[in-house]
Amino acid sequence: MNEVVPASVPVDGLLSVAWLVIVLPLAGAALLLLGGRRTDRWGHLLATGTVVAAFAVALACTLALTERAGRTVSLDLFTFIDTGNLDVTAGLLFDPLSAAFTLLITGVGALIHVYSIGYMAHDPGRRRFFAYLNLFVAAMLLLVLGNSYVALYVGWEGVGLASYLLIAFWHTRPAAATAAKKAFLMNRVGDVGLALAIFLMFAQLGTTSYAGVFGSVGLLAGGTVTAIGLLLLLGACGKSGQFPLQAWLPDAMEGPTPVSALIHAATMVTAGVYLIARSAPLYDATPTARTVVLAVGAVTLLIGAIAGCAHDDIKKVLAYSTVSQIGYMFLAVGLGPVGYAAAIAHLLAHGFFKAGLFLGAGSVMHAMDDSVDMRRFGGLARKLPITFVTFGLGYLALIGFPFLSGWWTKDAIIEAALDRGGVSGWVLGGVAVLGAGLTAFYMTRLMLMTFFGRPRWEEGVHPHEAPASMTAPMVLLAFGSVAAGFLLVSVFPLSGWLEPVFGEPEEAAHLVSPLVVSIVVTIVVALGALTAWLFVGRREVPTTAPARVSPVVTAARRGLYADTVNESLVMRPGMWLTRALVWLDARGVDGAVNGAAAALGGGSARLGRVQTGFVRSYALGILGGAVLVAGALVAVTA
Amino acid sequence: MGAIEAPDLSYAALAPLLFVFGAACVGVLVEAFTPRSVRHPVQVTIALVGTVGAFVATLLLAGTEEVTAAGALAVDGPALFLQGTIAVLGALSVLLFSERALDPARSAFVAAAAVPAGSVRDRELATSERVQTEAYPLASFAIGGMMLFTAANDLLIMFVALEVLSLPLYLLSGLARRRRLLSQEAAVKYFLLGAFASAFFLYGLALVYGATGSVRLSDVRVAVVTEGGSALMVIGLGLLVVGLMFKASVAPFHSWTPDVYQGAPTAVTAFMAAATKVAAFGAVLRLLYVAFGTADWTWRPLVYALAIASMVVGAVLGLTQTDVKRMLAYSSIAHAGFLLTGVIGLGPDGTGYGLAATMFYLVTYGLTTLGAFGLVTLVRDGDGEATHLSQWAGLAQRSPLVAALMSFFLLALAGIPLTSGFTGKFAVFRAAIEAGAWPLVVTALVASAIAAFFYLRVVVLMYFSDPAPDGPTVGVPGMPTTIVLAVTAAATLVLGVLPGAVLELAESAAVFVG
Amino acid sequence: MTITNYLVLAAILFTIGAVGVLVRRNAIVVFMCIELMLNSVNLTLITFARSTGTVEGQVIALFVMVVAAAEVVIGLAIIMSIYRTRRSASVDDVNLLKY
Amino acid sequence: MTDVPWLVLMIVVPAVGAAAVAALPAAREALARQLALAVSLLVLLLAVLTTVAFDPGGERFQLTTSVAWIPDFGVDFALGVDGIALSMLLLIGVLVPVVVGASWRDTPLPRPGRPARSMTAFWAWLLLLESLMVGVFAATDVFLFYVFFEAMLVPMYFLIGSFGGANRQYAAVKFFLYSLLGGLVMLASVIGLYVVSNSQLGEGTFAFDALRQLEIDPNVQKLLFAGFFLAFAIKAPLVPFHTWLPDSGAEAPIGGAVLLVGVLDKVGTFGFLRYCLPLFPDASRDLAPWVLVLAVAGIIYAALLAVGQSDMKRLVSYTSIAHFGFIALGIFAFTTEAATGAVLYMFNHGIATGLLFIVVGMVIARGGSRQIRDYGGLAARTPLLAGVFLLAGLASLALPGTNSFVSEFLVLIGAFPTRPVFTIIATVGIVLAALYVLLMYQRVMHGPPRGVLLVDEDGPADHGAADHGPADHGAGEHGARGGATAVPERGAGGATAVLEAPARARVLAVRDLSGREIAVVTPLVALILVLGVYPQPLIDLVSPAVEATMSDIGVDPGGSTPAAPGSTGTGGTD
Repeated sequence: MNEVVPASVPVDGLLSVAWLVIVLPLAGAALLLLGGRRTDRWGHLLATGTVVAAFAVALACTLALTERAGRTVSLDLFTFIDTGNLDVTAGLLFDPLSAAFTLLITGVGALIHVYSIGYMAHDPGRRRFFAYLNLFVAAMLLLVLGNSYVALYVGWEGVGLASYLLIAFWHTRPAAATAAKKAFLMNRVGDVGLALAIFLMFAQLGTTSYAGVFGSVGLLAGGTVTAIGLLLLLGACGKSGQFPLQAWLPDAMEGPTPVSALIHAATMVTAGVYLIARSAPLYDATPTARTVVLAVGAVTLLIGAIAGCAHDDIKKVLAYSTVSQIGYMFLAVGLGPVGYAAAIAHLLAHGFFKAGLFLGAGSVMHAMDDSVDMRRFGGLARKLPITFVTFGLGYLALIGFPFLSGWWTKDAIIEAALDRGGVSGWVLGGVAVLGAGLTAFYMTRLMLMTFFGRPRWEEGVHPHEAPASMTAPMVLLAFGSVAAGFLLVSVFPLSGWLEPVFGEPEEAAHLVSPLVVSIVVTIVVALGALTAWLFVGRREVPTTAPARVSPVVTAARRGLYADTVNESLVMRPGMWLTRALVWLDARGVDGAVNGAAAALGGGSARLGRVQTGFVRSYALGILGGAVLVAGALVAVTA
Repeated sequence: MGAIEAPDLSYAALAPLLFVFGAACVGVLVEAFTPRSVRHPVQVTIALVGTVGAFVATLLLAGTEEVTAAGALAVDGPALFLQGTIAVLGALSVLLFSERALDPARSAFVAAAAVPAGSVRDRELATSERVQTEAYPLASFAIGGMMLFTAANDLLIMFVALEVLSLPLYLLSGLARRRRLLSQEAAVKYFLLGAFASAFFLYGLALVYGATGSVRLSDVRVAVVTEGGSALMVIGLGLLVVGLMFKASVAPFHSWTPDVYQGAPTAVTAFMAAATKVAAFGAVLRLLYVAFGTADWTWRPLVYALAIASMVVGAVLGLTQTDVKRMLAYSSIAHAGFLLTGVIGLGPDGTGYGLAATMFYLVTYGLTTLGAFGLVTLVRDGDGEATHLSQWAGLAQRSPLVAALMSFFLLALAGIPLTSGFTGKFAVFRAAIEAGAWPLVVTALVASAIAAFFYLRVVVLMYFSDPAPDGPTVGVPGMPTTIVLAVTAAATLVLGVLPGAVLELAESAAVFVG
Repeated sequence: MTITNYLVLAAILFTIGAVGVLVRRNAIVVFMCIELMLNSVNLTLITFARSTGTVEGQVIALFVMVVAAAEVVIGLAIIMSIYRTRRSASVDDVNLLKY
Repeated sequence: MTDVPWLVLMIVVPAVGAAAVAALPAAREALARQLALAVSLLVLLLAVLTTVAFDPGGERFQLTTSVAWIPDFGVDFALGVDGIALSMLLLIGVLVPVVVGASWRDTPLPRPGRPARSMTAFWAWLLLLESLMVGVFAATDVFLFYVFFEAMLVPMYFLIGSFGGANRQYAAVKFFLYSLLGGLVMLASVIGLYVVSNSQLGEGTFAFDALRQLEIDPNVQKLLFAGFFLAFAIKAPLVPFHTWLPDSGAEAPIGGAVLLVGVLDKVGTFGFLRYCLPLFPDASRDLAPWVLVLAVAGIIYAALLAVGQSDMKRLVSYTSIAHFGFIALGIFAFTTEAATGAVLYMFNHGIATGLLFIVVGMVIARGGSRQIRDYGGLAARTPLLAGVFLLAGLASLALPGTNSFVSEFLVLIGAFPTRPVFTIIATVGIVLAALYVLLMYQRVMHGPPRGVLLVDEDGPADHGAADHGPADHGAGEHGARGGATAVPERGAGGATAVLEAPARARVLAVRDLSGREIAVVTPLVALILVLGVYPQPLIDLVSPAVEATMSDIGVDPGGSTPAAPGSTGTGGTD
C-alpha cells in the first residue's frame, strides 16, 4: 500500500452509514416507480426530501471525515462477485475527493430538485421525472463513492441510463428520443474503453479495486499503464462529451432544463474528470497518456468555445460552453499534480455557476413559452429581474470576471498550463487564454441577445418571473457562483483538502507571475465581451439567423461537423453493412440450407425418372447391377 | 445293392416348418372339400394354427443347434430366432388378410382372380362377399418358404426355399379387390423380375458348385479356406448375392419394390415388407457368414457399397413420393441399407455384434412397418384405400388416434429415441463402428436425417394441415386389424423403451452352426 | 471337347436369355427367355457334375426343372389373367405404376 | 432430504401432468391450463427443494439415481446434478409457470372458415417438454442424455407446428430436421465413445464419470468432439448453424419461443461444458480457437443482423444468437471466471430474454403484428408495458444492475487474460447490443403514435413514412424471402384483422398491462434486479462444478491470472 491511498482504518460511528447517501435517493426512485399513481401527489416532495437528506448525511460524513487521520475511510458492504481470482467487494471509498463530489451532487442536486418542483409543476409525468432524477443522483453517488473500478463502472452506466431516461423524458418528441439514444450509444462507446481498461487491470494485477490497482502500479509495464490510461480516457471522453465523442452533449439539451443543469452541466458530465483525477496514480506513471489528456482537453475547449459562438439556441450555447469548460478541466488534470486541485476546484465552481445559468435559462424558457431561440428574446432584464441578476452573476463567474468564482479557478488552470513551460506550455496557455476570450464572446452575446436590446418576442408571449420554488435555487447558486472560487482557492484551499488523494501540492515556480496572467486574461476577456457587443449589442438582432455567412460560422453552427463525420464514418457504413449482412444471412447462410434441401428434392425428382414403370428397364437395371457386382468382385479378388 | 439309408430327419427340429407347411397343405385340401360359405373362417383358423404353432415350436426349440436332413438344414440360433420372427409376422399378416370389417365387400381380396378386371362379371362380383380364400394357403406356403430360407444350410435348399416363398407372393400381389389393374401389373412385374433374379441366383449356385464341388455351405467354407477365392467362385458369390439382394430389395436391385408395394393389396404389401425382408436377410447372413465368413474380404466392400447405394436411393427417392405405400416402399429400401450396415459388423472369425444387431433390427423393422401398413388399410374413401398423401391432410382432426399411431410408427421408422427404430439403429450402427466402418455409419445417419424429412412430411400433413372437405374417412377396424395394430404398436414402444430381453435373446441366438 | 466349351455355351445361352428378357416385349416370350436362362444353368450344372465327378449337379438340375415347371404354372396364370383384362401381353403396356 | 429422488420426481411429475392434461376432453380448456399451472408450480417447488437438498461443497454429482436400463448396451437410467445442471433446473422451474401464465389467453392462429382449435394439446405438450428438459440436464448417462436430447424435439415440434404463426410448418420442420441432423451426427460420436469405452474398460458403458477416465487418442478425440460439437453448435446455436432459430423463434407461440431460446438452446452450451470439455480435453484445447472464431463472429454478426430486423420476434431471436456467442466465448476461454460467467449467462439469459420475448408477445397481443413499423408511441398509452419492455431490453444489453451484466462482465473479464483479441472484438457487441435494443424500443415505444395507434384511417398504410433505417431493409429481406414469410407473417395473430379494424377500436385495443400480465412479469423482473445486485449465491452454487470442469481440461481452477500482489481481496479487505 503506497501513500497515495492511505490504508483505511476500521469505520465506526456516522461514517459507517455513509451508504445511506446512495440508498436514500435510490429508495426514493424505487418507491416512486413502483408506487405508481398513488404517489403522484406527494412523490416529488419525497424525492426532494431524499436528496436533501442525502446531502445532510454527506455533510455530516464529510465533517466526520475531517477529524480522521488520513481523511480516508473504506467501507465494505457485501461480496458482489467472487469466483476464481476475481473478487469484487461492493464497498465505498469515502475520501476528500469523493466527499467533494458527494457534496456537489447532493447539494446542487437538492437545489435542482427544489427548482423542478416548480418547473415540472404542470407536467403529467412529474412523478416519473422525479423518480428518474433520484435514480440519477443515486447512480452518480455510486460512481463517485465506489471503492473499485467495477463499482465505478456500475455507477457509470447507471448515470448513462438515467441520462437516457431524462433526455427522452418527453419521448413523444422524436428529437428527444433520438437524442437520448445517441447519448446512450456514444456513452457506450466510451464505456467499452472503461471496461477494457478494467479487464486489462484484472489481467495484469488480478484486482479491480482502487487500493489494489494503485498499490501495484509499479508492477505494470509502461506500455500497459499507457494502454490503461488511454482506455480510461476513452471512457472519460464519452461521459464528459470530450473530443471525439462530444457530439451527443448539445443534442442532450432536448431534455427538460433541470436535467441539463444537473446532469449535463454540473455533475454527470464531470464524471470523466473524476475518473482521471481518481486514477491519478496511474496517470502519474504514464506521461504519454497524460499528454493525450492534455491534447483532448485543449482541442475540446476550443471546439466548444467556437461552436458556442454561432448558436442561437440558448441551451445549446450553454451546452457547448459546458463542453468547453470541461475541456479546461481535462487540460488541468492532464497537467498532473499541479493541475488536479485546480481541475477539481474549477469543476466545483463550474458546477455552481453553470447549474445556475441553466436554471436561469430554464426560467427564461418558462417565461417565453419554452422557446429557446435567443433571436426571439431580448429586453428581458426588466421582465425577469431575479433571473437577470442571478444569471448575470453566473455569467460573470463563467467568463472569469475578477474575484468571482471563474476568475479564481480558471486562472489557476491557465497559470498551471503556462508553468508547464516550453513550447507546449505556451501553446496550452495560449489556447486556454484564447478559450477564455471566446467564452467571454459567446456568453456576452447570449446575455445581450437575451436580456438587453429591443424585445423580439413572438406575439402572445407575456414574460413573467418564475415562482419562488424556482428562483430560490437560482439565488443560492448565484451565491455559489460568486463565492465558490474564492472559498475553494483561498479560504479552504482545496489542494490542501485533497492532499490525501493527490499528495502534497507542490508549489510550482511560476514562469509567468500570476498577476501578469490575470491581467492578460482579463484584457482578453474584455476584448471578447467588447467584440460581442460590437456584433449584437450595437445593432439590431435579426429574428432569423442570416443564411449567407462565412464558412467558419457555418462550421461553428454545425458543431465543427462532428455529426457529419460520425454519420459518414460510422452510421452510413454501418447501415450498409447491416443491409448487406441481412441479405447475406437470408440468401447466403440460410440460402445454403434451403438450397441443399431444394437440391435434394430436385435430385430426388430427377432420380425418380429412372423408375419408368417398364419391366424391361428394371430388368436392365438388375442385369447391370449384376454385371457390376460380378465385375467388382473379380476386380477385388484379382 | 446295399439298402438305401435314408437321410436322418430330426422331425422335432423341423417342427416349425412342418407346422406351417402342414397348415398350407391342409388349406389346399380345405379349398377342395369344404363349402365356400365356411371356407374363410376355416382357412383363417388353419393358417393361424400353423403360424402360431410354428412360433410356439421355435420357442420350445430355443437353444437347439443341430444340422439335420443330411446337412441340408441347420436348426440353430439364428434360424430359430428368425423363424420365430417370421412366424409372428406371418400370423399378424394373416390377421390383416382376414380383416372383414373395413371393405364394404368384406375383404381386401378379389372375389375371383380369374375373372378379367373390368368385365361385367367382375362388376357383379365386386360387391359380393365371395373371397379368393386361396390367399391363406398361399400365405402359409410363403411363410413356410421363408422359414426354410433362414434355415437352409445348402445352396440348393436355399434356391428351393427362395422359389417356395416367392411364387405364392407373385400370386398374392395380384389378388387385390380394388384397383385390380394395378394389382395385376404388380404381380406381373414381381413375377418376371423375380424369376429373372432367381435365374441369377441359380447361375451363381452353379458356379460356386463348379468351383467347390459342393453346394453345402460348410463345404464351401472349407473350400474357400483351402483354395482361396477363384474367379469362378467370387463371380458365383456375386450372382448369389444379387439374387438375395433382389429379395431384400437392396439398391440397385430394388426397382420392383415401389411398384409392387403400391400395387399389391396392402395386407400383402405389409406381409412382403415385413416377413420377406427377414427371410432374405436371414439367407444373406447365413450365406455370407457361414459360407464366406472366412473370406469376408471378398464381399465386405461389395456390401459396403450396396448399403450406401440402398440408403441413399431409398432416402432421396422417398422425398418426392406422393403415395403412402410407395413412400413406405422407399423407406423399406433405405432400411435394407441400414440392415446391411449391420451385416458389415461381422467381426473376425464370426465374432462381432453384427449378427445379433441385424436380427434385432429385423424384428423391430418388421413389426413397425407391419403396423404402418396396417394403418394404411384404415384410411379409405369411395374406391378403397386412400393412399395419396394429399388425402391424409388434417387426419389428426378426423381421427386423432390413427394420426397419433401413424406418427408414432413413422417416428420409429425415422429412428427417434424411445421407439424400437432407435434401438435397432443404435445396435446396427454400433456393430458397424466396432468393425471400424464409421464412414458408413455417418452416411447412414445423414441418410436417416434425409429420410426423416418424408416421414415428417406425413406428420405435418396429418397435424398441421387442414383436412380437405371431401377427404377420406377412417374405417373402424375389426378385431383382427385391431389386434395387429395393438401388438405392433406395443412392440414398437416396448422394444424402444425396454429392449433388454429381446436384445439378450438375439445375442444368445447369434451363433451359426454348420 | 473340353468342359470349357460347355461352360461357354451355357454362358452364351444365359446371356441370350438375359438379353431376350431385355429386348422382347411379349410377356410370354420374356418368360421363355427366363426359362432359357434356367436351362443354361442346368447345362452348367451337368458339366460341373461331370468335371467334379459329383452327382449333386445332376440332382440339382432335376430340382431346377421341377421348380421351373412350377414357375411356369404361376407365371402363365398371372400373364393370362392380365392378358384377358388388357387384351395384350406386351410388358410395355403394364406401366401404370412408376416414379 | 437427500434420499428423496428429487430428480426422478421432477421428471415424472410433469410427464404425469402432461398425460392427465392430454386425457382431458378438448372442451375443458380452462381446466387444462389450470392443471398445467398447478403442475408447473409443483415442479418449481420441487426444483427449490432439490436446490435445498444440494450441497454446493459436496460431491460433483449429487442426488444421483442409477438403474440399469439396457444392460446389453451398458446403459443406465442414471440421474444426478452438479451446480451447473441444477441452475438449469431452477431456470426451468421458474420459466415454465411464467410461460403458462403468459400463454394463459393464447389461442391458436385462427384458420379462415374453421372453428378455433382447442389449446388443451398445447398445455400437454408444454408439460411433456418440461419433463424432457429436466431429463436432459439431469442425465449423467450419455445415452440417456442423447435420448432426452432427441425426444425433446418432438413436443417443441408440435408446439411450433400446431400453435405457431402463419409460417409455422416451415419453421417446425426446419427446426426438427436441423436439430435431428445434428443429433444424428452426435449419435455417431456417442456410439464411437461407447466403442472406445468397450475396448478400454472391457465392457462398454455410457456413464459420464467412467467415460471421463478414458484415455482417448487425440485424433479420435477430434472426431468424437466434432460429432458432439456439431449437435451442440446447432442447438446453441452458433453462427453459421443458426438460421433455424430466427424462423422458429418468430413462428413459435410466445410460450414456445421463451422455452426454446431460454432453455432448449441452453442444452447446446450445457453440452459444451458437460460433454465436449471433460470428455475430449485435448480436442477441446486444440480446436478452441476455431470455436472462438465462431463465437465472436456470431456476437458481431448476429448483433448487426438484429439491428437489421423488422420483425420483433426475429430481432429477439438474433439477439439470442449474439448472446450465445458470448456464452461460447466464456466456455472456450478456459478460465474459471469466464466459465462461471458463461453458466451465469445461461441462467440470466433465460430470464432476461424470456422476459423480452414475453413483453414483445404482449405488444403483439395488443397490436396484432410482429412488424416494428406497425408500432410507435406506445409508451404514452402503456407506460407500464413500456417500462417492463425497457427493463427487459436493458437486461438484454447487460446494463449494470441487471443480472445479465454480471454474467457478461464475468465472461469478458475472464476471457481477456487468455484471449485478449477475441475479447476486444467481442466488446464491440456491447455497443451493438445497446443499438438494437434502443432502436427497437424507440421505434415501438417512443415518438408520435404510429401503426396500430394511428388514428387517421389509413392505418398501417404509412409504412414508407413510418420509419426509414434498417427496419425497411429488413422488410425488404422479408419480401425477398417470398410472400410466404413477409405477407402472412403480418397475419400472425390476426394482425391484418386488427390493422384493418377502424382506428378507434384498434387504438382502444391497446391497453396497459393487465393484472395477469403484471403477475407474469413480476417474478422475472424481480430476478433480474436481485441477481443483478447480489449474484454471489448463484455463483457459489455453480463455482464448484465449473472448477471441476476446468480441472478436467487441465486448467488451474484457481483462476485466470497469477495472483499478483494486491490481488488478494479488494477494496477495504486489505
